[in-house]
Amino acid sequence: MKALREAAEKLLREKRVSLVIGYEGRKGRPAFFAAKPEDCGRLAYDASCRQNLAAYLGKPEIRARLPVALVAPPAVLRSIVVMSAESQVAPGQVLALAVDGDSYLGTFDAAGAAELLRAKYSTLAPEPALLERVQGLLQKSPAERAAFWEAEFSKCTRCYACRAACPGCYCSRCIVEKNAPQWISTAALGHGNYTWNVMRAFHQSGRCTLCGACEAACPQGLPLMLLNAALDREALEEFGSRPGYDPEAKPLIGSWSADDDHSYMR
Amino acid sequence: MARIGVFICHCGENIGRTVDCAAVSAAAAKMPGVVVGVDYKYMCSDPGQQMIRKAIIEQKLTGVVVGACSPRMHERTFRAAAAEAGLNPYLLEMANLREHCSWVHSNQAEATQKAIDLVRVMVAKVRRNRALRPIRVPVEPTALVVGGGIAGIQAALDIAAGGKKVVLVESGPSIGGHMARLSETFPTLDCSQCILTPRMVEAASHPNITLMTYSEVASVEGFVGNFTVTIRRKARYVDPAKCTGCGDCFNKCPIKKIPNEFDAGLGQRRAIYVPFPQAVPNKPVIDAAHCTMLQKGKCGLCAKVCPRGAIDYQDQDRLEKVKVGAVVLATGFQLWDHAAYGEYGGGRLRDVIDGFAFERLASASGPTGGLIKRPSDGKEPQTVVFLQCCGSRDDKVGKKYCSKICCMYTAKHAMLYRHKVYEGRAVVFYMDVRAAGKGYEEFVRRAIEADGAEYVRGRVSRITRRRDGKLVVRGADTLAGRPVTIEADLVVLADAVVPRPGSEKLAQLFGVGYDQDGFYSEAHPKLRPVETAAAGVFLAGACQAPKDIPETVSQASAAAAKVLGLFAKPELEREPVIARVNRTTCAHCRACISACPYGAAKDFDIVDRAGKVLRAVADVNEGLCQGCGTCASVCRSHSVDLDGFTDEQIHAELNAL
Amino acid sequence: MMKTETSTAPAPAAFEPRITAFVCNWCTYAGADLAGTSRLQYASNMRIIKLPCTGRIDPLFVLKAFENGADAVLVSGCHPGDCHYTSGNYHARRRWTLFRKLLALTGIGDDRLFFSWVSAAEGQKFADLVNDVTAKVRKAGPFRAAHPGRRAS
Amino acid sequence: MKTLGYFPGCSLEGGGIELDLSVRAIAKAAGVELREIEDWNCCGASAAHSLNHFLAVALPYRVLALAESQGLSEVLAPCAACFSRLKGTQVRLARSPEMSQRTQEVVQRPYQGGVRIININEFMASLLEAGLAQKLTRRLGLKVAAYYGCLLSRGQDIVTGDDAEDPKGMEAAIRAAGCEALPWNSANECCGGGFSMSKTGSVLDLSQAVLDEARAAGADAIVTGCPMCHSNLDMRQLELVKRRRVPGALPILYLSELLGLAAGLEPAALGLDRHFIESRGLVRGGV
Repeated sequence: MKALREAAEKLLREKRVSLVIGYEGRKGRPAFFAAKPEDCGRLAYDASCRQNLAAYLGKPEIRARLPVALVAPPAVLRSIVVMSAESQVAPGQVLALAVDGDSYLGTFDAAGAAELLRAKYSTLAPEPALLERVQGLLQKSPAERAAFWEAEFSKCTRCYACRAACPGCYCSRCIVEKNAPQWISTAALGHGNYTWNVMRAFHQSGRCTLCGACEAACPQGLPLMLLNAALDREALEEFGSRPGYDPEAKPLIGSWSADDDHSYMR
Repeated sequence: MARIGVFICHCGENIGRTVDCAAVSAAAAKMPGVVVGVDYKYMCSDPGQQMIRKAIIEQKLTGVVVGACSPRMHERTFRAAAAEAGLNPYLLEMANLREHCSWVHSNQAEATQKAIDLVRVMVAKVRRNRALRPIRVPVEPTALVVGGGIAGIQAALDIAAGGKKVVLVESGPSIGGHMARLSETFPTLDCSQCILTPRMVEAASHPNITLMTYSEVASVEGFVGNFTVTIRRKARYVDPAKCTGCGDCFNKCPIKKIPNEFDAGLGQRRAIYVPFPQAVPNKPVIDAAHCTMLQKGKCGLCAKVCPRGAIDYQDQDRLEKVKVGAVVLATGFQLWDHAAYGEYGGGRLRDVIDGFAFERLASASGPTGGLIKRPSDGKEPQTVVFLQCCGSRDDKVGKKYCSKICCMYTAKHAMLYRHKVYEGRAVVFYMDVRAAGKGYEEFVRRAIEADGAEYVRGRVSRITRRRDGKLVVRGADTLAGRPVTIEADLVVLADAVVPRPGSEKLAQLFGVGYDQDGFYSEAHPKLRPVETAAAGVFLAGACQAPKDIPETVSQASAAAAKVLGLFAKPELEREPVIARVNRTTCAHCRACISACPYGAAKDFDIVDRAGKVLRAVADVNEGLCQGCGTCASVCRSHSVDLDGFTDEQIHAELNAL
Repeated sequence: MMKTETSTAPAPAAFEPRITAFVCNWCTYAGADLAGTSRLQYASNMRIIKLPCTGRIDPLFVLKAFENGADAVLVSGCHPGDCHYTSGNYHARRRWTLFRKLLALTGIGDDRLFFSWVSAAEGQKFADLVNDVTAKVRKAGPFRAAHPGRRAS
Repeated sequence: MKTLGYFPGCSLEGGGIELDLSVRAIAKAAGVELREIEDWNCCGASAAHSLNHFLAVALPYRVLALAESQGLSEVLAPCAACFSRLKGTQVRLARSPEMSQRTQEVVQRPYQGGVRIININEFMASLLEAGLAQKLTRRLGLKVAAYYGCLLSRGQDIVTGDDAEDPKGMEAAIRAAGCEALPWNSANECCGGGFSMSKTGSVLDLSQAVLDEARAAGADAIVTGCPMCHSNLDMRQLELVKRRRVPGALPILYLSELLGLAAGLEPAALGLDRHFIESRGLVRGGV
């Protein structure tokens, strides 16, 4: 951690960034914004840091203060790469203080982050346990699956913490806030909750880095990672999609190949 | 406040028989926003249309739904009627009560219920329709023709004759293309140069045609009516303005032994050269790769002898932009390299030549002055074997397709040879003789009956060279069912017709599709054979598929007609079904830019007065947008919408179900 | 593997499914026209929403159809390679491959959501398709009112 | 040490023994173990398929089944005819489930298709890749006519990765031995094949044509991978020499012998002393 703090402090001292976003030593590891070199002493990182700090890059307050640096475990590195592929992060505007477990791996821009990921983390995948739960769910009958999600989604209070926590949700006006027409009912009721949660997941397809921040942020404990993981697998198996490894990547939805599967079509 | 009129057509009995039209109009009349609900025997008839026009005016309708046949049938009709009554035509929608309802259902209750639903959906939609104006794009009435062969020349001449300007771009030093290399042409055996060269001259001298030889398309911007094309003018090292074509330079040039591409390598040229005597423009270029002056700075003879000081060793490639409204691609073809056939000598046997080489041997202006002499020893071949389908109809080594012209030119070759070498023996190996065309079959019969060409149905399995220089040709006569061996002096392979190298790259520049063999794809194989998927880009000649001269010329004229049609109006009018971006909510994720099949969606910088970039967003180019709506559906925040099929309209339709 | 049994116990014979179809203007809509001009008879349960291209179809449209009480949804467009807009259907295909996975996971199976390529020349295919889909959905029964995706009536 | 299944077949125990010797020798030199299929039987070669089509499949099927059951996933059949029969049978079985069903019933052995059959050209190429190339220290410097005949050049899906009309499969190996692979006219012409006894006259004519072409191309030797080609060109050449139908004797080598020589092995160990046409002189300075 010493190395991380020194690196952060150096960046601020050399004015290479105006802000270092990291996690604070306190319980719960809340996000910590270090604007002055001397603040960096309070930075910490360990497994209990569940928040994806890349989500801040979508917020106007932070964009106003670019360039900034982030404390970034692998999943967050991927988020930064995804965001630069989607032109949300201008080259050099965001530096990643790459961390893994308790080791600090160095400071990278988006391109460098991608290289690091390809070299060291080329096979990041959802935890087997998670995939097993997905499989388990698919073993059930459609009716049982519907019932399962009905129970889960009915808990949703539509607080949109999942959205706020997700680096992929950087739209200035989310579809759920569009009211002419209003595709997604904002009432915290069955069909609105269903459509919202399904579309939130779908909008991440080919973009989700499985950081888990959405699920961690959900006050109602909805198993959102089931949806994310299922989509991640499908995207990988069908289209070889591995979001967050190539800052030049074309969006999975928004590109195509003539030999994409359509066995399910008639 | 919406005031919708609903007009239900009985279409005689066609709809009325199964759908209770009165019930439908009555139900429609009760739908929200509907002020008129009527049904009538023939809505498309004059009284029917009059009924609609009258209602629009008297009832001050803000929208109309016609429940009748398929919109593909009469949407234009009814929209025109609405327009006459002063209603924006795009405020009228049709409910398909015939093709999609009365004709496919027999149960009246069901059909009527469905008809009511279909009408309700359209009423819901039309209430959200917005008045649309056709997209108008100004047209630059100048055409670009790429390729100076007979296709390009013909297209250019026809467009020029129509009074429009043409820029004719040719990559070689002279126009004329392959046709200039031919000796005689089938099926009339008239001399190719005699019929071609006058047109070359006309193209060069026509006031409406700007000739750009030794030039290539470097890049393309814009869209139909408004292309900006950058042309690379390759360095000629000879100033055409000063050069008189006197020829002193290439008569003096000491570098003499360069195989002349025009003569299929049989003849030779200098380092400074015109490809052939009748070249247009008849002004030399320096082949930098072979010129010792340009390579090593030694020689400079041509500059010394040039009376006009036209030689310029410092010459550089120049880029030149032209603004054009339409493009004709006429890049032609080349012959497939038969080196891939090891059994035919793998390209190592000098006396195994391709069709163009034979054309040059037979051509009066060719390297042998029209005498048939074989390359290896210059002897007159006493036996010549012609081999059709070399690389065609052979997907194992060559191409799947039939190259179409080989049957005819092989028959011609056999004829020409027999005309020049009376005692000579001409043997033709063929799979089938495909002589479909005016006077073609007769021509082939003539080659066989009058000129004694021996046609052997079968393939050649091997061509080997004997020590005495004879080519031993072994094959099968599948009609006689026995192997044949022929000792030949010369073998002519009818190599497959393939696209020019770089044709794919050019297609990509213009957004034109091409097939697995590299031939350009027409917009529709039957009904739009000269258009391409890229609006304003047309095709002529063998760049689309193997073609003979008559076909090529007809297509070139057809392309010219399309271009002139496009130029007939100062502006293009297009269906206003195009996408629009909500710049305030666009997050610039660029998904739409990646998805757009037409490159219509692009980056756009929002700038302040000082020109400082505040924010980047996506934007749609009206000229390029074809209205598929793919951009709208990849936009997560629905910041892109599609006129005519807006979110609001679709949402309303769904709620009406 | 996913089980493919129906979402509910089979419904009474009286049940008439409501099926919403999203079709492209150039192929499937024209194919439906051809079915008409050929006077091919098929079930009357389907309501067509015409769009320029399958590329225009947002997954939200499908969810909205279900929400509004459709028992099944059909998406149909030009065969691969035939798209009037060259690649709209390719974009759609990729999107549906992912989206159907998500719906399957949340209990909307192959007996609720159908995809097909129907060209302007395939009137017969369209008629057969409608009959087949209708039969399947009849068997599947009403889209369970309790499915979270459907507005509680 | 890599292990490879080995199917000698009848030739390699008789007229083609030099092929057997040289293949085993070069394999040894390259550090590859050849494990002979236990209880192997005749491949059916040239006779079976002209007598009984089913037999022509059943015989090789048994060999394949044996190899599979003995855990041999890759089998080398140096004899071109054996290779053609074994691989050809695999192709037929793959094309027709009925056929494989029936054969299985008759032969009473299962075969899952898990055996890869390779011919001598493929084998030599693989050895060179695996490092034999570095061991070829003796540069032979010969002008060689690579002769494929029919069985090492033809058969759809049987001889793969080469051009049936213009085969090149041996050339890399020939060059690796420090020799020049000449372009010539008869690389895949017929040698007379199995008619050596029954129609000796035609075999003489055909073999002579091949020899003439090789000589015309300036060859010091013909290299082949087929025992039948070898016996026709080697044994029958004696007669042609006797009758003065050919100007002189032209050595006929197996590809494996050529590489063996290049690897510095003793000619006798490769069976060079067993040829009818003296070929030991090919090695610089003789032996």
